[in-house]
Amino acid sequence: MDFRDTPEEAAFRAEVRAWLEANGQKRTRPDEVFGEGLDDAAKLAAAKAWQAKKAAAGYAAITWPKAAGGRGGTAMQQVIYQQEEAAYLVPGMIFEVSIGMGLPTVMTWAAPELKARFLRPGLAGEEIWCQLFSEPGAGSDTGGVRTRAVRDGDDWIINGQKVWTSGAHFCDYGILLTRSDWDKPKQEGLTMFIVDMKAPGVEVRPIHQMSGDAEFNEVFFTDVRIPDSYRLGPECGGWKVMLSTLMQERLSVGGNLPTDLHAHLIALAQQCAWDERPAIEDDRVRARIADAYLQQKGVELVIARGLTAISKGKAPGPEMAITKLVAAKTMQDIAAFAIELAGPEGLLGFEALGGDWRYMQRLWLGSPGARIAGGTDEILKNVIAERVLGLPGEIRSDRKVPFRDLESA
Amino acid sequence: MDFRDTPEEAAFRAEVRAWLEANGQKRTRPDEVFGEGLDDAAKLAAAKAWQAKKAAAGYAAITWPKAAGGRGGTAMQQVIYQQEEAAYLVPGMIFEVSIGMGLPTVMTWAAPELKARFLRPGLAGEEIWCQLFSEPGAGSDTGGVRTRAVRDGDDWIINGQKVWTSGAHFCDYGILLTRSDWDKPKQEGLTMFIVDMKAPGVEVRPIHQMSGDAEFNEVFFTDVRIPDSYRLGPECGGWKVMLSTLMQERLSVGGNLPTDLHAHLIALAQQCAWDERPAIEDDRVRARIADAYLQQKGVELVIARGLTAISKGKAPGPEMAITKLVAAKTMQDIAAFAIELAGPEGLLGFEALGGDWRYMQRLWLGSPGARIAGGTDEILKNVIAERVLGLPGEIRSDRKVPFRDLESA
Amino acid sequence: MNFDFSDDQRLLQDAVRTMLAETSTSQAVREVLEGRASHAEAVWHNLIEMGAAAAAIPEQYGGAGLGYLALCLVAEEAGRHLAAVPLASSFYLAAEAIQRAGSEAQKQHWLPKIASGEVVATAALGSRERYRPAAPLAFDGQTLTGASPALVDGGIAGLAVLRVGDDLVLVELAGTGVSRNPLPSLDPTRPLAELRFDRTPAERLAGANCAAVASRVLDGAAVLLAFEQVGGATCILEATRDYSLERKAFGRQIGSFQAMKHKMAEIYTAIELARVHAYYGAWALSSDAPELPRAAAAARVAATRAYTVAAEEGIELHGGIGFTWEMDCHLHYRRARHLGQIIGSEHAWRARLADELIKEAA
Amino acid sequence: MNFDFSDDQRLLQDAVRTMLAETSTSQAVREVLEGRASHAEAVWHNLIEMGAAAAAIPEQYGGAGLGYLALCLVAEEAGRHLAAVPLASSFYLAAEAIQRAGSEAQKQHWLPKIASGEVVATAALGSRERYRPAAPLAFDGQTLTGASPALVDGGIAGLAVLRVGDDLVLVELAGTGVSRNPLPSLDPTRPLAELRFDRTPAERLAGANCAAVASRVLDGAAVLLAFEQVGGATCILEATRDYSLERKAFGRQIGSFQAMKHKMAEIYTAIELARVHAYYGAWALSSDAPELPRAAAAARVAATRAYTVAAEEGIELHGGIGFTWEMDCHLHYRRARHLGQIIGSEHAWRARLADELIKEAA
Repeated sequence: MDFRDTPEEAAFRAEVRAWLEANGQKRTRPDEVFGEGLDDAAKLAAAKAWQAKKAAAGYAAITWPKAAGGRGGTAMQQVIYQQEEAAYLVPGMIFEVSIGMGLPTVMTWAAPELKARFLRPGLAGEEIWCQLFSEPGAGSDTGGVRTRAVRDGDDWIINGQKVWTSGAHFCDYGILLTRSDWDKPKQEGLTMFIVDMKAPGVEVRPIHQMSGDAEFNEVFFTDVRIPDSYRLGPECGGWKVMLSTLMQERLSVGGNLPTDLHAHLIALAQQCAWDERPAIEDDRVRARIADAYLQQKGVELVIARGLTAISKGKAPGPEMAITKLVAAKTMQDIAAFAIELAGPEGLLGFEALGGDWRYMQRLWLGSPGARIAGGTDEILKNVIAERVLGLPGEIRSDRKVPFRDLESA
Repeated sequence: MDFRDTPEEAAFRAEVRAWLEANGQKRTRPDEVFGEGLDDAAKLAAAKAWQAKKAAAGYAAITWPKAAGGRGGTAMQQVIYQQEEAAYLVPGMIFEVSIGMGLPTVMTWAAPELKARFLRPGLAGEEIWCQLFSEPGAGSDTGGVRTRAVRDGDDWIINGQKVWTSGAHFCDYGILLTRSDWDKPKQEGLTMFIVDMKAPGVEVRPIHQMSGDAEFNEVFFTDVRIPDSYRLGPECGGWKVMLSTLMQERLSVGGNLPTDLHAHLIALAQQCAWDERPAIEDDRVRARIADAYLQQKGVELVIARGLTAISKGKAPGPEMAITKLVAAKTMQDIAAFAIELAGPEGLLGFEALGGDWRYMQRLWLGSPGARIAGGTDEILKNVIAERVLGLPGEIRSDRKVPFRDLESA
Repeated sequence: MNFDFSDDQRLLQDAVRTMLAETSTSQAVREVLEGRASHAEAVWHNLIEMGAAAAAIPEQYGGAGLGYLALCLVAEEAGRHLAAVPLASSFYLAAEAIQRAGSEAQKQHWLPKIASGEVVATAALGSRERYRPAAPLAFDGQTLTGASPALVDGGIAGLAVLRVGDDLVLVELAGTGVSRNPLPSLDPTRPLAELRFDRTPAERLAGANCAAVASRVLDGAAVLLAFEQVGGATCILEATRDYSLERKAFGRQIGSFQAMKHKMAEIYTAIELARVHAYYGAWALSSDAPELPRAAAAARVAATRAYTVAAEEGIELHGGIGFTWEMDCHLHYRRARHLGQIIGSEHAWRARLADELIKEAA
Repeated sequence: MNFDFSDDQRLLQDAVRTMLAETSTSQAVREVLEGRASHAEAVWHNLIEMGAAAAAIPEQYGGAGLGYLALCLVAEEAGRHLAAVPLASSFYLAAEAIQRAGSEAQKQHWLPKIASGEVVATAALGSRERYRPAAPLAFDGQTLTGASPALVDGGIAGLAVLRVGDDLVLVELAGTGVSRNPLPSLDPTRPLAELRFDRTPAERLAGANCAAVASRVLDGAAVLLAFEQVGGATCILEATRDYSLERKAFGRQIGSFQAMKHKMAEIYTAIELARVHAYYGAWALSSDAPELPRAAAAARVAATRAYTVAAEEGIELHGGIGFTWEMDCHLHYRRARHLGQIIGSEHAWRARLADELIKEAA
């Protein structure tokens, strides 16, 4: 048992660290984000510039084969890069879907000329990808998509609506899951495509979240034409293509809980008074500080176990689902408690309080989304129950029936 | 809104109180129980004597019609009697099934001559009744009983096994749910009988609980003969008969949480030291005392709402299920916390600690059973979800199939 | 035993509910949320006109004289419909403080104005928890100087009752030297403002023992807010149940999944415990029972928990749509926090409950 | 990054598991539960013979010299199989105290005897919580007089390490003036006894700063006990899962009901969090890292929670049969409580964790 790097890992880490120091910009506040103060266009330009630099240095896709523009490195190197990059102001989210879902799907399923066309500009950040799976009537149950693809000569005509598409408003291409055959059962009539997000008939509308942000979009397709050459995988093979896409995502080690929640809670408890004593002296507050540490450090250590698997060349298992399950609810509970620390004054927006509060209030407003996006608590518990503990799946009545005969269709 | 009795209620309460003072024995310790120090036979004799006295005074079945040996009183009078009796050392449990389930079922379904035969001695405590529904393979799912009843002339021959029968070892008669037709679906092939517990072929074996007590039994039936005249309701009408029996039980206002948990917790916290300070000064301990009060008082107040319904001549609804759900888990949590108060010394059996500990340790050992008997937490949540909130029932695959074709049969 | 409200009280509740269903719509609440209004004016107008807001103010002071039980049910409906109005500031807090500590002249002067809606009032009566050092508010017996804590409805109030040391001070906000500083709020449907005073004329509330009065008023407010919380929690539970019956996934209503059913059963259980504690608090408040401090603290803790759980899990059970700006789930998420902290957090009140229980046991 | 045990360590664990599956049967545990044996003799014999019990005692003192990581995995198996043996008393506590505070002569004399099983030892090193006034135990430098606190395995121990004021005192229990008073235990598989001394010869452990040594030993014990707790919790979760796949109701495996599935998922989650904290504690213990106090406290709290939840809900998910004497569920229910309190409750350790975190943040 050893938390330290192997000599090879340490060498790579040193290399990464040096490159980041020379090229990146370190975070100065815990809640500082990339591109603060820039307008959307300037932020996007800065992000693309960073991604180009990263790709040129060979860090954009560390585990990909060199032929595909990657580094041919190990998963552990990928993890090390991410760990080091975490201290820097980088536009992580913007390219996450490109690198983690869109391009790998192209790499696996597209014809050679399309790979040649898309991989390099995607890696370099010149083109950005989104993922178009969820629909208003098909969230957790992705098999229920109803966006219609109808063959028309060498093209397909697409009509329908997608939802929860991150970054659709600035993306260039997307991977799109459609229903091409309504007479097959649910998961068997689906086909996947590459879609040009600037094509005629594609309309993107932002979804405003309760936090006021708009990271997600609805995307409407009206008679959008896609050439058959942009099909990914066989006709009606979309379910399998989608699973391969999601599998890519699963290889990344989950859980994005801040690791210093308890430290923030300590800092805030030192600023508040309960019954004329510093709140930090209250036994209840101390117990909550301990609990915050227990949860967040626990998630960190579960991830360390996943990294150990990666380091040994294995894939982390479905038990990694507990990281998000625990992290999201912990964020909600601790943020709420932090706000409670200040009593009635905790209801003030952070602008009226010290800067430390901004962090907790953002977590508080963001945590309901964090508990849902990427799998609700309920879906994650199903994953643990069925895939880790081997308990039976739910009784399904919708598996064998032609999709058009389903009540919900 | 008024917690006080109406003048009529107050008058009845005064009458009950006077009678109890003249005839009963008040509890002197919170955990004192009826018949301490007596052997089983002497305790049973004392219990029967008390019941006879109570019946003679007209308190054994207050709501029953006078013709059936009752008082023809109101449900609220029944409640008032119970409230007043609660301070006395009475053998409540021993006759609970007789009065609450066995005899009402006889009253509803038996022929007049059987009513004449059974009601008076049952009320007077001369004969005691038990209930034989659950089986090893049919607990929450009572419809799955497999005890076999086969017609033989004017008799029925019974073979099978029951379980969780309270008091079977001292009971004289029981109401017995059997399967008389295996070709009908689950709930449609059942028939209910009166069974003589002293009949040849009835064997009772105690079940030892984790607390060391043995309140329940297994009961084995081997070629036990029951005359057809002892049948309750029609052949294959057993499910309906059983529902009518359980409905009786539901009319009693549930929840048997002690109402002074928090006071015990306060007393114990005053005896313990945490970090060299009295535990009662610790903010965490104080928070748990408040929580204990919140739960137990909440249950008490939910019951008060049920009583309000009764007082207005209505029946309390399925929402009363929350009383047991909350009460049982609260007992477990508070008892565990009380034991923790004393740190390592809390692991001593109560005999080595002060008498106050006996109460909490008994609750701690009894609470797992309390969470299960009479409906597990899970069953109660189903009741709330389906019968209060109107959510759909579980998907059932076992409803329409002949019982003999079910996999579990 | 009659642990329920009377038919008359229920009739008033129905009338208020019908009115609020029509006027305190999502759109009306969002006018305030998005800063286009300081409060929901039509709702406020109607609550005043119906005599609902002033239910607990005696008739001789211009109120409806219906008592606290009636006001509790008004509060439940206000909570259910997310009413964006100064009901708590004016009626649970300021009017109560004046009624309990004001001289006859103070009552005669101010209560009718509050009851008729002519003046919106607000109050800061102290709390066990605080963040910033206590505001340096000074009262010299005649004038007030300094800054108040953040006050709900401070932006529209014409009158404030402020705790200054051991005094409760009444200050008219149209007076000289008053300035208002609007402050951002986690629940923008209930806007906050700080008031600054520079030798502003003010007067002491006449009654003795202001600490005890403040504590008594806060107990009453805890009960009334518990009804708002129970109302809000019930609203989001019902919305969640309805959505779960409508929405399908995996070929079923999502409300048929046992995980959803049991979570809703747990929310229901939390709400019902809160409801009965609120009822008990209502009884203690209306009958001026010695149990009030204990009953009020219990109602506040139970109701704060219930609304918090209902709001958090209500969003969760809605899935993706639950955290959009368009759905009302987040209005409850914010309101639950607002109501749960505005007179001190559940922790402060749980401590108060423990204090009472331990005192009683001694 | 290698946050896992080595293959060699896993081999030892497998061997111990195989041995315990054969010898630490339900029947063997029940011999102790029902008072027919003071401990499971065959289990104890084998743990000693395999060098498993003495894994962390250096070879020069008669141990196996395999280190703490090995002992952690032995502990996990002991917990899983409810081993009714003086492993914690002798090896996590007494031997550790002697190893860390004993003189060379004391170590040479006692550690081989403990390692070989010739002597069972026990210890009382102090706790943050107590019920009765501290036992009036007096040590005059040569002899001990008075009563010990309740000691696990006090009935069979030949040696005890007792905290007396600022000293750690070593006392041979075959000495003059020793009497034993067996005490009832909530977990009768781990019997308790009080020791009474009347001018019994005793000696001080030689090391300086006994308070620090006691604290260090308790940290180590917290980690080792966390492995026992994780082992026990895993055992009951697996038993519950297996039962839920076997048992049918309403025409289905009960393990197919989502309420059961999600409860098991929650138990699993609690156990896995406890497991990784225990691993981290093992790393800190084995590498003598400065993080030990924090890691040990975290492991103890997480593992106590996990075993408590697993034991409580394990019974619940079994339904009626779960609370019978015949099923082993209640053995875990009792053992969970025993392990969770024997070196102080989760509350004491949570406070310790907070102390450490706040100290670090300063």
